[in-house]
Amino acid sequence: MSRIDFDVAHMLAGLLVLISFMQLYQDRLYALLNVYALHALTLAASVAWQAMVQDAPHLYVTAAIALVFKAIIIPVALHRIIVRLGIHREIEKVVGVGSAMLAGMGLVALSMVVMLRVTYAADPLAREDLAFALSVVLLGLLMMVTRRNAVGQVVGFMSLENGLVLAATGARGMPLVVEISVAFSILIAFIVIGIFLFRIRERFDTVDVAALDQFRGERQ
Amino acid sequence: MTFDALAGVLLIPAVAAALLAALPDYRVTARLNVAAAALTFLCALSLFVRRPQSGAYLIVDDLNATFIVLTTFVGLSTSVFSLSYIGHELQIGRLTPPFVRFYHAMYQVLMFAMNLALIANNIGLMWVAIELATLTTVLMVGIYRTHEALEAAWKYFILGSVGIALALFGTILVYMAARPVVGEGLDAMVWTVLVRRAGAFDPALLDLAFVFLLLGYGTKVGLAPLHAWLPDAHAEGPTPISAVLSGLLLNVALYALLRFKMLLAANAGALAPGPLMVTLGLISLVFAAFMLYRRRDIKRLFAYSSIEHMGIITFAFGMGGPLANFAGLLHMTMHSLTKSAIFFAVGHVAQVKGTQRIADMGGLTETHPVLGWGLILGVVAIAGLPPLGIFMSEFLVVSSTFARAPLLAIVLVFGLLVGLAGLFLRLNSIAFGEPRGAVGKAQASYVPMFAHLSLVVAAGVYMPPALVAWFQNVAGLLG
Amino acid sequence: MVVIRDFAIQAAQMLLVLALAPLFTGFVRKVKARLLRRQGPPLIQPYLDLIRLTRKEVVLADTASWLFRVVPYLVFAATWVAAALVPTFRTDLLFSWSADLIAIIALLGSGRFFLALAGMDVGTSFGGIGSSREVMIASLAEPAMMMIVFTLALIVGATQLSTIAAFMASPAVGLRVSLALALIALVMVAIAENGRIPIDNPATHLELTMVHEAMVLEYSGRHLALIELAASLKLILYVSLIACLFAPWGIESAAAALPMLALGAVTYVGKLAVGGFLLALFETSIAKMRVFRVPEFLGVALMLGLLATLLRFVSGSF
Amino acid sequence: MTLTIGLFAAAALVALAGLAVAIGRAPAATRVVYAASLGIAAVSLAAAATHLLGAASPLSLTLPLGVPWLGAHFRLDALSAFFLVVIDLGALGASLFALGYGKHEKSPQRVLPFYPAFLAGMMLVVLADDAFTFLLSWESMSLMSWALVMSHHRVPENVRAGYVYLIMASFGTLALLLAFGLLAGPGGLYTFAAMRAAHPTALLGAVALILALVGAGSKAGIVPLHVWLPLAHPAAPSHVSALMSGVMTKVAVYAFVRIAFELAGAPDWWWSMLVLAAGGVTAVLGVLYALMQHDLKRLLAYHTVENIGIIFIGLGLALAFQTYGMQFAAALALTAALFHVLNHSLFKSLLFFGAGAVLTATGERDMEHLGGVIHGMPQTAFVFLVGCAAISALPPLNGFASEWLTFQAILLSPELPSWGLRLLVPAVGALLALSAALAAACFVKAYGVTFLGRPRTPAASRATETDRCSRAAMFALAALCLIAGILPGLFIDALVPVDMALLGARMPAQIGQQWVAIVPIAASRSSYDGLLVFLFMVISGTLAAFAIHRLASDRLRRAPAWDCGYPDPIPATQYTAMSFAQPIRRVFGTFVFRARETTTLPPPGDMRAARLSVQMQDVIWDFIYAPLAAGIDIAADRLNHLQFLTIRQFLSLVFGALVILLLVLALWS
Repeated sequence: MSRIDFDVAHMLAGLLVLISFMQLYQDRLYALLNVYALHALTLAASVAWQAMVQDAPHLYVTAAIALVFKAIIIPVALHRIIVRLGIHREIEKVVGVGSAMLAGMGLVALSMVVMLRVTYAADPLAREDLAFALSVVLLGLLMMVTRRNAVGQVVGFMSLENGLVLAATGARGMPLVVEISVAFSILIAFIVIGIFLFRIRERFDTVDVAALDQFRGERQ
Repeated sequence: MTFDALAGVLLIPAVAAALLAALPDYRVTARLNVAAAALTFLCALSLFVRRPQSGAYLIVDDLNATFIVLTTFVGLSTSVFSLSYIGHELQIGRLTPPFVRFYHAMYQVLMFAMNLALIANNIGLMWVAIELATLTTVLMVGIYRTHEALEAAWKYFILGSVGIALALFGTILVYMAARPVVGEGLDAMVWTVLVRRAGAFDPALLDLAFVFLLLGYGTKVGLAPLHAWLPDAHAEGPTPISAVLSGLLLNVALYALLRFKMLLAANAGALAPGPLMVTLGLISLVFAAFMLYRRRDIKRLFAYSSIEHMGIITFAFGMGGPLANFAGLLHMTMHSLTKSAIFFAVGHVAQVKGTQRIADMGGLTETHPVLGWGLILGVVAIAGLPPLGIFMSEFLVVSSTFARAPLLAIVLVFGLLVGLAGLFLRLNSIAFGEPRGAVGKAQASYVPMFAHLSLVVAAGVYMPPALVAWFQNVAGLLG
Repeated sequence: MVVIRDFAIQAAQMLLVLALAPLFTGFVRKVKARLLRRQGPPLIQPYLDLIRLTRKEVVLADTASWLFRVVPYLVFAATWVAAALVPTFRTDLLFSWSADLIAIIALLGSGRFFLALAGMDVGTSFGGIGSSREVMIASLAEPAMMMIVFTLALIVGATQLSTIAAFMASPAVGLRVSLALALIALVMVAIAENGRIPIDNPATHLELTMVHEAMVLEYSGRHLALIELAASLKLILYVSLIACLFAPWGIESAAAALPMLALGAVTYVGKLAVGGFLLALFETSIAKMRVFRVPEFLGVALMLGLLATLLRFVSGSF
Repeated sequence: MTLTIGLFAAAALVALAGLAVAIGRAPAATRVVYAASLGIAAVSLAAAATHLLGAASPLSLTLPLGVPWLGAHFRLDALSAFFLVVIDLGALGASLFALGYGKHEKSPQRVLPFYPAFLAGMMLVVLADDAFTFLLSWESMSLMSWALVMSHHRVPENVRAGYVYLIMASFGTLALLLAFGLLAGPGGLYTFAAMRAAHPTALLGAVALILALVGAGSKAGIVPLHVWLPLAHPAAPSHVSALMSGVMTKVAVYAFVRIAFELAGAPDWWWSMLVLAAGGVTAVLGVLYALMQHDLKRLLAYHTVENIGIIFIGLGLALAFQTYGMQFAAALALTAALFHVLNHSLFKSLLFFGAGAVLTATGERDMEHLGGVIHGMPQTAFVFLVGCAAISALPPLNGFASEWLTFQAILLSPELPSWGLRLLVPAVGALLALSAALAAACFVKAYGVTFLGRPRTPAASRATETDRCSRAAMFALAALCLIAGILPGLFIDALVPVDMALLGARMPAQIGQQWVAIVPIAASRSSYDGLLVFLFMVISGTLAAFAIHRLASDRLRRAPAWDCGYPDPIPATQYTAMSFAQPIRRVFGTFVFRARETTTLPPPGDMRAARLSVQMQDVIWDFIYAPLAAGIDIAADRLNHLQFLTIRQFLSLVFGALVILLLVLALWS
């Protein structure tokens, strides 16, 4: 693989991490969605690049999914949900931006340390990619646990999953990548629909998952 | 034309699922469900006789043959149980016919998914199968459409999905580790190949992979602190599903873990997976044991006991060595049989009493002797008292551990004792004392329950040499 | 021939103690009276009492059970057997090996056991008082006695009474601390066991103070006679026990010829006289203590006994 | 052969249990089950006795059961034969008694299936020869007795008793399991044969011994592990109480002997001190607790604790002597302990049967509601009296014989070289003497308040003699108590093979001593002749009676009690169990029970009754078990919050776990 391929892939992956950070300090849902769309876009780009580099055409499918489904459909859908629920103005973070960022830094550092213990035998591209992917995954998780309401968590989950796809595509010649990305898209669709259902069935007055937890068999 | 058992094990459930989704009448579907389960079980049995060649996608070896037979058997008995259970649910209108149809279809899908997960030779395929199983159970847990059911399903869904993601990341890492050695493409995901070449893999990558797999699949196993979904899912879903969850799905997830443990064990440089599993196991054991004391819901109670036992099993496999591994396998089998039997009993009890609140049921041995004593027998078994099978496995685990790592054994024993006390604290108020709650006649099929229990009793006293040789062989494989 | 002779001597011994017992009681009473400047009853008064009692009819409480009527015989038998096993003027009696010191104590214990039961039988409050106080006293006196036995057994290396007596008579035994402690403890136990002042007053029927009398309150006629006899047997038993343990002079061994035996008998009577006088002196010079101070009294005895035993265990020279 | 018979007996009992499940509700079931267990017990008793008396060499047998590659090993040697005899004697008595007593059972189907299984469990424990079979039978025994304790489950305290019992039993089993795990080693050599051959290191053996003391002690009722015993034993039906108290505790003793003398290797000097101290404390505390009871069956249960203490004193002495190679003295002490095992099983069964008979006749276990029962049931009263005399160690009954032997063993101990032992043994001796005396006091109370005096309730006055089978069982046991008391030599000689097997030394043969006396060491040193003492008492008693009735008047007049001139019509004024024990409570209670008496006297002229109230606390429960339970409760409460987190918080748990594991990974190298 030539130097330029490596650099571009590297750059895109790094960009993905950066956008994850951006997601971390968004506190308006709309903004969050937009940033997420950007995240997905970058992913699509990176996947496409990998497809080209590894000349693995099936990866283009994944890229397309990322582009269409994640960068467009999902954000739009969530946007509408937010409008429905009228929760677009609320600040729904658990921890402040600062601490969240610090934690994020720590996580990235951690993933770097862990990954760089991997010997050079695994090819560098994969190695770097994995490091980035791992940090994206961790940041996604961090987001899930620092966001109060379902939309925020879904976004967190989706960026986590973006990290996975990044890793999967980075892994040369890995089979089933497309299937997996499809499977995940379905999963996400489920989640979104789930929120929808709960809302439409008037079961829960808010999709703040804390409210979901009020009905508990053991709290008589 | 040679008959391929593997195809049978996979195709029968798949076809049955499609059929059941199509057929409207519940009487037909329920019986069909049983029939399909029975056929699958027969196919699985035939694996003992003639074992088909394992390919790039499917494999049958000593390890999973046992699991397949166990899974299909419990699947069969559970389907028999659900015959009477679902009937009752229909009568009291807790379920409507369309839901029942959906339920039966999903049941077979679940069977298909679990069998696939067990015989998958490709770690990606295994992952897909387990996720399929998870999603089906999510749908079934929420089937009652009550607040609690939906909440439980949602919790299960979210936590499960995160687990899925982590497991996938682990799988990718394993591929990354394998690729430089095995080369790109499918082979790098074929388990048989992996385990053969694992010695040359990059240990650091393997370590990382195992961490993710442990957490990902550990979520499915229900190890604390990843257990959160398990109690509610058991408590709010239909009881047959609770039985299958506790009896089978947890095992399947653990089976996946074992596969990867063997992978690590084959690599000298990699960190020993033992300590991690031992720690998680002990945490789950002690934590679940303490959680038993405050339970008000009978199904949640036994769900926590499942966590406890998964902890014990994980601990045993973590300790490793022929004795502990044998004990682990035995415990796994016994636990599936016993716990599903207990859930059969609990299901009928809950139906008779019309509630799952322990406070509203009492004096069961007076009002419903068969149910009551059956439940007692089950709890006695699950508490690890003789002469039942779990006693033997606990005997082996504790005694073999104490000679090797006394402190661990002390913690283990402490957990066991606390757990036993918690279980019997609740059992006393359910089975003994003045009768409480409804005393109506139970229209129940006791066959599955007592079939399981008698197997457990038998195993506690006598185990057929063939089975023993089998287990020992597998224990050897696990290293 | 020898056996018959031994039998005869054994029987003689048993009859001797039986005959002497009331006399000894009378003697003690007499001396006490004298010390109090009273005339006092004649020496043979106890015999007269016994005869009178046996003549009288038995008045049995309605609520009394069969046990109540059996107990006097049991108590008498147990005490008499125990008394018969204590060498008075001659060691190695024919049956002396049939029970050692521990067994003798246990025999007396069983006598007390049944007497306490009899006290409970009629179902009166006084009987209850007596029995409960009696067992309380016994529960401390018996261990104390056992400790004394330990001490002796450790010195002599036997619990066999004849052996002990023989050993004590021999020069092998010097003056020992443990022995002194044991003697004091034994005297205290003897006083408690026989219900003498300051533990109990055999001559009172004042309910606050009585122990033994309260137990036998409901007895009358021949039953009472037997119990009285048993009581005086017990008293003489303890005195001769002390005598043969701590003043074994004149106790002859089997080989001794008849005149020597006669001498032994005389010395025995002498010892009894001394013992009786000391007892009377002690009783007149001290006041009865409250029942709930009795445990302390016996506790002291127990401690002394334990101390003696410990000394023995720690070193043979004490 | 004998071993096979024993195993077949156990198997037959298990089968019988299965049958009982089937026919449990049938009217004839009671008779069938108990008659069958009677027969089986008799057969097995014959087998065991022949093996013991014939001093046959050990038999062993392996069945393809249990742990597969191990198989179930069984072995019948002198020790197990002796304990098998004890078990079968108990089973015989209990079954005979139950033939009559069982008729009064309200819900027989809750008793019948478990009774034979319980017997089988006990028999298998003493026959087992590998750790797994042993523990399997051991825990089954506990489980079955638990089921029997729960047979009257509608009484809340029975349920509580069963709960405490089950937990303590499992605790003991786990302790034994650890002990065996240690002795078996990592290789998992679970057969006793392998353990005998292994010769564990000093430390290993010591830990194993402590675990064995804890495990067997919790079943036998060693203080402070005894708490379950006085709850559970009385809760069961009386014939089962008899088995649990008289026999099951002995099985625990067997377990301890087996491990301490055979498997744990050469004893260390402090082992015996541990056992001796435990025994002494147990003996005294047991009897003191018993003195404070007014529930007849609970009182008996506490006396089991006391006697277990006495037995362990004997075992401790045996260990001490063995440590210093004084095999002969060790044999004496061991014989004393084992002889007391037999004796206690005899009279404790007898006493529980009596209590059961009273319970069925009056429906009362509380002595404060009894009294005067002797009039209604003279025969029961008589045998119960024999039992009381025996357990109070009064000559010429068996209890005295074994305690006398124990004293003789104590008197041998000054020859011990160890200073610690020299100081400890006399103290233990004092405790033993104290417990004996207190036991007598306690049984004066038990018998006097229950059988004597005036009936305190109508129920007590209506008591009538119990059925024939029950009486037969009680008289048989009473006869055995007397025989063992007047002919102890026979039993001591029967124990010789056990001594030889465990210590390689023996006591001198007792048969052939003049007048069947027992002479543990030398005639000049100490000897005891129960027969002669008995004859003496009979003769002198009859002599006295004869003389009196010859010479004196035998006129007799019935009249109201005199009672110092204050005859009182109300039975309530009699001494009660509590008031009887009051002086002793004054002496010991203050520091053992923290007993506090508060008297409230109304001012003069006020007609209100004065009242005296006594608060006592069970120190051991309050200072050991209550805090433990509280701790578990608090932990459960704290952890229970984890059930009520939000999904997000659960996610953060997962996240935290992941980060921690990654950190571990990062810091690994």
